[in-house]
Amino acid sequence: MSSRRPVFRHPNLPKNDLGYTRRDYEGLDSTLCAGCGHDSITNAIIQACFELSIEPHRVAKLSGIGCSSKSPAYFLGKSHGINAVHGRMPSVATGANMANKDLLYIGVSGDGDTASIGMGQFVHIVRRNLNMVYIVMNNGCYGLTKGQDSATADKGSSSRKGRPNPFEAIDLCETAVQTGAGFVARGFSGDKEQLVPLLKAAMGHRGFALVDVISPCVTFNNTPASTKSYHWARDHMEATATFDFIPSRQEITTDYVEGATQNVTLHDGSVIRLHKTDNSFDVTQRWSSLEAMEQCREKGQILTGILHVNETLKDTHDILETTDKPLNTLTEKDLCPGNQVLTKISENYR
Amino acid sequence: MSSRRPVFRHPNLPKNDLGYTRRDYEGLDSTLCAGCGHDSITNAIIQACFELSIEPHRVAKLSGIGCSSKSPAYFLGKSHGINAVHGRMPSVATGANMANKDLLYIGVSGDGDTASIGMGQFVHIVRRNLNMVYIVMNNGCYGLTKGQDSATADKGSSSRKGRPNPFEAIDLCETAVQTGAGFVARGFSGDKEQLVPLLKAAMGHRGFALVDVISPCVTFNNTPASTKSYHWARDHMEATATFDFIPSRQEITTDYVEGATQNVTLHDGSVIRLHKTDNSFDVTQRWSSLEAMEQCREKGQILTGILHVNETLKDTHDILETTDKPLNTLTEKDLCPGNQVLTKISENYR
Amino acid sequence: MKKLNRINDFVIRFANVNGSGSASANNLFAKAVFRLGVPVSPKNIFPSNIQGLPTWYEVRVCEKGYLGRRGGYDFIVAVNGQTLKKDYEGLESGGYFFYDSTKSLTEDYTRKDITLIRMPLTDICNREIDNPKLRPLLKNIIYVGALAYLLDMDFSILTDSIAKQFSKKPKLAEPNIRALKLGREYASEHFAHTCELSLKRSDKLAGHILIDGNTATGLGALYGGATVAGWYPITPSTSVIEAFDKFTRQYRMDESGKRKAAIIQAEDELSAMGIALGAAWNGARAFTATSGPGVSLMTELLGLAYFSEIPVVLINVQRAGPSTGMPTRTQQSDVLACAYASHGDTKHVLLFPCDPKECFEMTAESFDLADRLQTPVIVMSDLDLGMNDHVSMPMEWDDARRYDRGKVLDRAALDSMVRDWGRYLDSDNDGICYRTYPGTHPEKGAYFTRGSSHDEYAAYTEDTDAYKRCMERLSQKFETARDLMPASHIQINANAGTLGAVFYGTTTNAANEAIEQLGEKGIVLNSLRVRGFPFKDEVRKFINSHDQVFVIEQNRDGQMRTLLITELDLLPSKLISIAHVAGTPIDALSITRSIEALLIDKPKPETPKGGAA
Amino acid sequence: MKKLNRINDFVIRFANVNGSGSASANNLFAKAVFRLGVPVSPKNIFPSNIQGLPTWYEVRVCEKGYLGRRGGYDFIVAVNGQTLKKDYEGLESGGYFFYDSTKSLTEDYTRKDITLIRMPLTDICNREIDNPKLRPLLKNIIYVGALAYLLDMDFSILTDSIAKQFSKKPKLAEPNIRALKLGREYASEHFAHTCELSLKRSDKLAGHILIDGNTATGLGALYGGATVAGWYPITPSTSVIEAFDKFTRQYRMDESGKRKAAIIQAEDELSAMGIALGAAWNGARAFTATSGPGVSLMTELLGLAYFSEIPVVLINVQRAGPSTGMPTRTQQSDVLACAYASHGDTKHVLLFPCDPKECFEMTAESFDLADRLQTPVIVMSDLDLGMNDHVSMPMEWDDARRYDRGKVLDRAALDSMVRDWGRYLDSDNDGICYRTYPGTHPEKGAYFTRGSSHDEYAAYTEDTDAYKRCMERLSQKFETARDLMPASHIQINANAGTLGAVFYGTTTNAANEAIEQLGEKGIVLNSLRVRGFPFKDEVRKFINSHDQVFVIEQNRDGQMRTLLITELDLLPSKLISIAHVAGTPIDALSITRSIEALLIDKPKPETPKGGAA
Ligand SMILES: Cc1ncc(C[n+]2csc(CCOP(=O)(O)OP(=O)(O)O)c2C)c(N)n1
Ligand SMILES: Cc1ncc(C[n+]2csc(CCOP(=O)(O)OP(=O)(O)O)c2C)c(N)n1
Ligand code: SF4
Ligand code: SF4
Ligand SMILES: [Mg+2]
Ligand SMILES: [Mg+2]
Repeated sequence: MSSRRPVFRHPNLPKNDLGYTRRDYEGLDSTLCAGCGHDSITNAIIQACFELSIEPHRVAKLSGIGCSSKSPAYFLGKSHGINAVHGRMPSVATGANMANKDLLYIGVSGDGDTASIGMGQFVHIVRRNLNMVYIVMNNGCYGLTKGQDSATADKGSSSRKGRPNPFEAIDLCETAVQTGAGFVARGFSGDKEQLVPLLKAAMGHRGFALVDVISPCVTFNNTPASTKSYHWARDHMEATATFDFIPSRQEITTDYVEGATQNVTLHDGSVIRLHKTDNSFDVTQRWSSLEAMEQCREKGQILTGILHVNETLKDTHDILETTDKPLNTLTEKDLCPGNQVLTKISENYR
Repeated sequence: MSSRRPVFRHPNLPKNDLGYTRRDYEGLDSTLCAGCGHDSITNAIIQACFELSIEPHRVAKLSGIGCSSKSPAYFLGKSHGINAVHGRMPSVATGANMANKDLLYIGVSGDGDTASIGMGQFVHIVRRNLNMVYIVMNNGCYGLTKGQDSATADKGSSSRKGRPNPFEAIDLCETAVQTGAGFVARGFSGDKEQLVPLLKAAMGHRGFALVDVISPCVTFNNTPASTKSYHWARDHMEATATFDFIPSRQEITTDYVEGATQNVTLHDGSVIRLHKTDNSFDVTQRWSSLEAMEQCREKGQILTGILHVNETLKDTHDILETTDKPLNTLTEKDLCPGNQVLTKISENYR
Repeated sequence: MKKLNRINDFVIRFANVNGSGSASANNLFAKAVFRLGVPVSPKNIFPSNIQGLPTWYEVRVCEKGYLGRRGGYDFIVAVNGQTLKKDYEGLESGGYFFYDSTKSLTEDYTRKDITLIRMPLTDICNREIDNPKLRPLLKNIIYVGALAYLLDMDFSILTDSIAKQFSKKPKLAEPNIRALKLGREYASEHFAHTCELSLKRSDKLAGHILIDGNTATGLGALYGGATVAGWYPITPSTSVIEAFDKFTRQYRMDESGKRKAAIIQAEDELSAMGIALGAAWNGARAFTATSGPGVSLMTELLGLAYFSEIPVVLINVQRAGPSTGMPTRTQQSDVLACAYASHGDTKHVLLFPCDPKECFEMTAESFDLADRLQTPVIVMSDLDLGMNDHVSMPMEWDDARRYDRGKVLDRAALDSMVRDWGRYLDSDNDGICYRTYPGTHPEKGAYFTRGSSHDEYAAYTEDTDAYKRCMERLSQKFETARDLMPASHIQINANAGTLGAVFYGTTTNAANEAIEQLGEKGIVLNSLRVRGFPFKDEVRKFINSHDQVFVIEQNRDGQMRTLLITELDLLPSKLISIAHVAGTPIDALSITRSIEALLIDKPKPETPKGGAA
Repeated sequence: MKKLNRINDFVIRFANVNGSGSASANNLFAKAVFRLGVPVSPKNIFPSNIQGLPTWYEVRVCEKGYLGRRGGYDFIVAVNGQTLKKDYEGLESGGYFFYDSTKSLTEDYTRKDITLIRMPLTDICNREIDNPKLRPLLKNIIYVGALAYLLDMDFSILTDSIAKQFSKKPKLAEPNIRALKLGREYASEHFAHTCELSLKRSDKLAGHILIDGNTATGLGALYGGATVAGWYPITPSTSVIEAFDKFTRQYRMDESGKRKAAIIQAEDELSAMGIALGAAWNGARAFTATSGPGVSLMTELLGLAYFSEIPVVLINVQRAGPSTGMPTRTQQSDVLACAYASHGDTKHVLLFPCDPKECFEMTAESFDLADRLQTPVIVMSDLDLGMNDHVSMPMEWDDARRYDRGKVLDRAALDSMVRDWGRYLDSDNDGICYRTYPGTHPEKGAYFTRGSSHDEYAAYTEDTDAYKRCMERLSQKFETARDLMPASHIQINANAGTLGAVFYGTTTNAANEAIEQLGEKGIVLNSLRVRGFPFKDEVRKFINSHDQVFVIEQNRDGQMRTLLITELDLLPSKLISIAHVAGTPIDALSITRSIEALLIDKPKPETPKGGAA
């Protein structure tokens, strides 16, 4: 496998505001199984970044270990990336973000990587409200180690191994909302129409943004008895209020019926316009979000869409009151108080 | 410090059904700070075990590392105990319980030990519903390492170090209920009247029982600005429905007003009788429990009492379908299939 | 061109794409060789990925019985377009290049020193097999059928194997047998007298089995009486637990259908080790299995087990490090990480199995050793041993054998004690004290286990002398362990020999073969195979009685050499590292070459780490 | 009875209960000695507990300048009832037993060879101090006042110290000064000519400071340019971060009051190391500080940093292991755990500071080294160094010094590159390659960092040759590191000497003193203090040029000796371990005795690990 694919540029490919084509947001060829949900999510990430005209090199990609965690190699080939060890991406992301607050951090993890070995770090990165987009490619199993049940596998669901999972599932969206995350969404790898704007909204949010994406593992967990299979997901998806994502540059038209929509302005100026329906809830209220998720869960449905947004929270840098300049750009002059000060300090120890 | 204190038995000390005095449930002298909340909890554990006539040597005590985790040395001196490493008591308890399902497992941990380094293990022991009583001596700080804020410290609360904690608190009771625990209660080390029956009820429950006890650290976190101080806890305690704990051996009298109480029969036959009040909720319903906790939290109150009970859940042994005899009592005969079987097995590899 | 002409002595390689079902076809072939009574060693060289990447399966056939990797290949079944060129170029001169000629070779395939065997596999499949879903799978079976002809194999071996494999679903056997025949027929029509390699029935294998080390390890845990396993999936250790799970479901069910074992897939390795440790503390035989990254994560708890003296068993199926390294490649590179795991002064007991039979025996034995020594015991397997099939003597169990649970006081023993019991009181002067299980006695024997400093009565102490006594007793216990370690395998080829070789685990086969190769060239080496750590006295004696000792192993830094030098206080310049840093199993030829080179170009004492295989 | 009669040369011990506020009074005393210009070394011996357990504070006063522990004590302030008897019995013959005579001694205090100094401290407090809350604290100050008289100290030193301490709250100084005077008065009235130990102003300290190692380490991180710290509380490392926190709040604030540093109290050590690693990857200077258990937990991530070549700094303030061990006692027992941390073939760069000045320098230097070498650097401090005050030369900073950020390509450098850039391409042939920070360039220099095997262009690979090249380059990089390590301190006392001593870190003072003691007895040793790993060439040369070398250290297993032997291929029988297994700082006398004993009883080559101090 070569690390570089031949660069062939079609002159007529559409370009975004920065003059980049979609191809500029691609990465290496995927080595995942044909049909793997993760590849669809990879494509959605590429699409979202392209459409938002994000400068590719101003993104840092992070992941743990697993099939899912391989995928950062398959998008944004012009961005730096790092594969942490299994379950420890949140802490590595935290450090990276502390070093440079000016990049866009996109983390990709698996359900094993996050809900099992990474559970402690996940809860604490949420608690610190690190400014990043955290994508879980959730297939209810350990793909790379050949299909064991993960902690997000629903009770009774069975993978190719055939034994129904006897443990209760952990719902990462509920965990995140409960722990105080400011942006929580759920998508399905098979529904790009919804996933791309979800990702865009997550990128527009400042603070921790979880996007949990049901992403069937076609090799080990796509059986009829699996609740993380394509068919099950498609049949049991229940979307929250549909919404439009309106990028910051775009004017917001007012042609909507009073009371039927709710606008949430994100940090970068873009707007999420939620279309209220009968069974929609107030996504800005933590408690209604949790309730809506619980209700769906009890009914055996998968609630997708934007589950919770709160734009009022401080991110880790705000909380720590760090200086505005990225820490990794500070020079000796900024950092080292010099010998005179040292002499003065020494005085205190005489 | 000697490991054994002089045994002096007063002939007239009251005895329980097994003929043990309260002293039989004591341990070594505490080495915690005078006035530490943890010592009160220790006393409540002693009291509960004494009153329930638990055979001391049929208890296994487990803890992590911290001031709180030292306390198992101070109760039940006739029981075996183990200090795991920091944050790993849940896994050690899991193994211990797997080895012998017939003992009563009492785990003691701190808020640092559980909500920080132990968060991952905590969530997963709840998920597996291990049959044990898990007591968190919750002081909102790291006592043994001299008072740093822990993850249960409330936002804005300040310890002796003086800097208000800028992060949101993790509420372990909410985490436990959300993750599916079958018994969740909260007490206050300063309220023995409530704490002893809470502990008894927890011991009567089969499956995972969390008792989160606010336990002021008098040395580092008992300031007026600390929400884990004595004064704050006393002033902001909001009890759920009061309740009676009726041990299994005791007859249940029926002198209560219809509709004003709710009885929950625990696995060991004992009964929790909850006295309903206007603001009480159905503790057997996960969702009402969460809602009640959230409401109190928003009001800045600490909800204490039994927060959730569900007696219908399978514990880890049930889920794994292990044999009824404790695994550590099985002999070669039970375990080793012998040479003839081995020869047969070998055949499959020819 | 001279074609390679050999009977029962060659290497055949299969170049496939993973996830394409080739594994079972290739296994079928290896198993057939085994069933012909010919020593065979298959090696699966697979990527850390599920589908679509190159994977190789290499089968060495060796009448003489050498089971290590030989190096090179004489015949290749090249059905992976991604690697076709590389596969072509790597073939030995005189060898055979078998490929799917549905697509023809490009012009740059110009070798004159090999024989091309063109078989239009895809065409045949498309033509002959109606169900398109079955085609990819059966394509592999077809080439096995062709091989049967080309190598002149007894065809019934293959058909019988298929029949046995599908004995419960005979319907499924049919298309497979048909595919085999298709392959054979095509070959017989087109490739008469093409191939001069052949496989003849032999009698070299009597009673042997063909089994992977992890299955044997799982069986060892079953027979050793393990009842609790905490684990977390990681290649290449997962199949140890899978085997244990399977065998306990077969042989550990009680009358009511409940299992006499608890296996918990933990949330990570810290928890997996915590579970094993907790269970062992509570008197069950317990273990966990993992690989490098997991060992690193278990480090802190291993220290607790060492210092509080809890008998836990860890199966480490090593893979290529450091860090995530090459997860599906083999290595022996956790020797130091395991021997000294954890901060502070710690040392751990290690066992080094070299074949499935030893995986079985040492795993069963590890529980006795852990109980006897009240300390962690680590079984050092590796990917090559654990995941590849190996020809092995069958496992045996002496029904008269009793588990050694070590020094445990039960209720009666506690009742009959005259003097005060202390958990860490060394009354036998061997460094090992008496333990009690929780729940044993209403009044006696309870104590608080801790990883902090404790005195003889298990009380917390910061007293310098008490601490020192404890630490020195632990050293003494390690001396006791020395005697309990399995004996080394020593082979003396020259009584007054000056050259020696030391190796362990999966390096054994290649090392033994290299010693024979060298012997043929007049370079005679005595050898010692290390089987346990702490090293038995014979190891020091062996090394001391030779002038130069080659330590052959599969890691970069010569980790066993390091351990030998420091633990036995040996002269470093005498120990020469032959280190194989590849990730693929070590082969005899490179060992032979390294040693030869070193002996010609005599090493100076300053630079003893000369060799690199 | 002969009273001990000495000027500026004795050991005084304070026996207190912890949590009783004795620490500041005892510090006041030590600081006064220091301010008198007399070399002093205070050692705090405290329990792993917050309140109510015995704690000792030992002050060695030594005109000659020996700063290690001496062993024994000549004067004891015995104000802890729990340990009174032990404190009494341990006193040197001729010494002084100062106690709170409010409660009289029982009959079994019968020593005739010591002087009792009875002071009714509690009574005085109760009588003289109105505010009962202040009594426990001021009781300690009172005995310091008494000491001033007994030891004939310049009283103004004490009052000035108090005044300085409370310069911001002069009101608080008052009761303290009164207490001092109370003590002095009582003593002058009752203890005239009682004590023949005395403290005279001296000029041995010129420009020195008295500071703990952790504060100096925190300062080193400040000066070294660290901007990100991830950490988790653990004794004895916590105060490193506390110091860094404090100093950044003083010297790293921008105009708007925001901090030019991010310090995150993580949820555990895995996370703490992850944070440091992530920040270092992203181009910030980052570190974490921990102790043994934390090191064990960081093992896996250290392997990632090694293999993916991320420059992260770890401060390991060692404490007594194994496991939880004795959390408030000192030890040098993580040498092997750190040198070889993580599974697979890994080796890490270590620095060994021996005093606060070196804590400062080596910590600052560690960031340069990490950046230059692109690998973790571990600063090996310990509890004694980190938490005790030490007389040290003042720290200095060369304002002309520039941070060495190592081989980093910025945008301009990338633009001007002619040939293809590869993250792991060794274009300088020193094993170190060029890195880029994320976000640098729109088109060039991006790569994917991973702990799995990678080729020169950072692409994932399972290719044997690429893997091997990478592993061998890492070995070569370690060779490059060797030259960059700080020079060893070598002291040659006999030019053709046959005996040598090797030591490091906090063993230095005691070892140097022992060497002088031995010299006085005609046993002349040359010495080498190791300051970094990999070992510089001079270490091998030094050892090779001596017949016998004592390796003096504070752990059971002689870990530095092990490392020396294996990494330098030395003759083990030549290296004799002098191992101190106590948890308390090593003292000169026991080293001297061990070496003497070994030299009389000449060790046979078979049992070189003879000594135990
Ligand atoms: C410490 C450690 N333990 C175990 C592994 C083995 N491992 C690799 S990927 C993986 C699980 C992956 O599951 P998930 O995160 O759900 O990703 P998926 O493959 O399903 O996308 C495991 C256990 C490892 N690499 N490191
Ligand atoms: C791996 C590890 N990290 C850090 C420590 C140091 N440590 C000891 S106790 C403790 C925290 C205790 O806090 P908590 O659990 O809340 O107990 P408390 O003392 O408050 O009762 C820490 C961090 C340790 N012992 N082990
Ligand atoms: S194994 Fe499953 S998760 Fe992994 S690449 Fe294949 S389909 Fe995707
Ligand atoms: S420090 Fe706090 S938690 Fe620890 S013993 Fe003292 S009061 Fe209790
Ligand atoms: Mg998954
Ligand atoms: Mg606490």
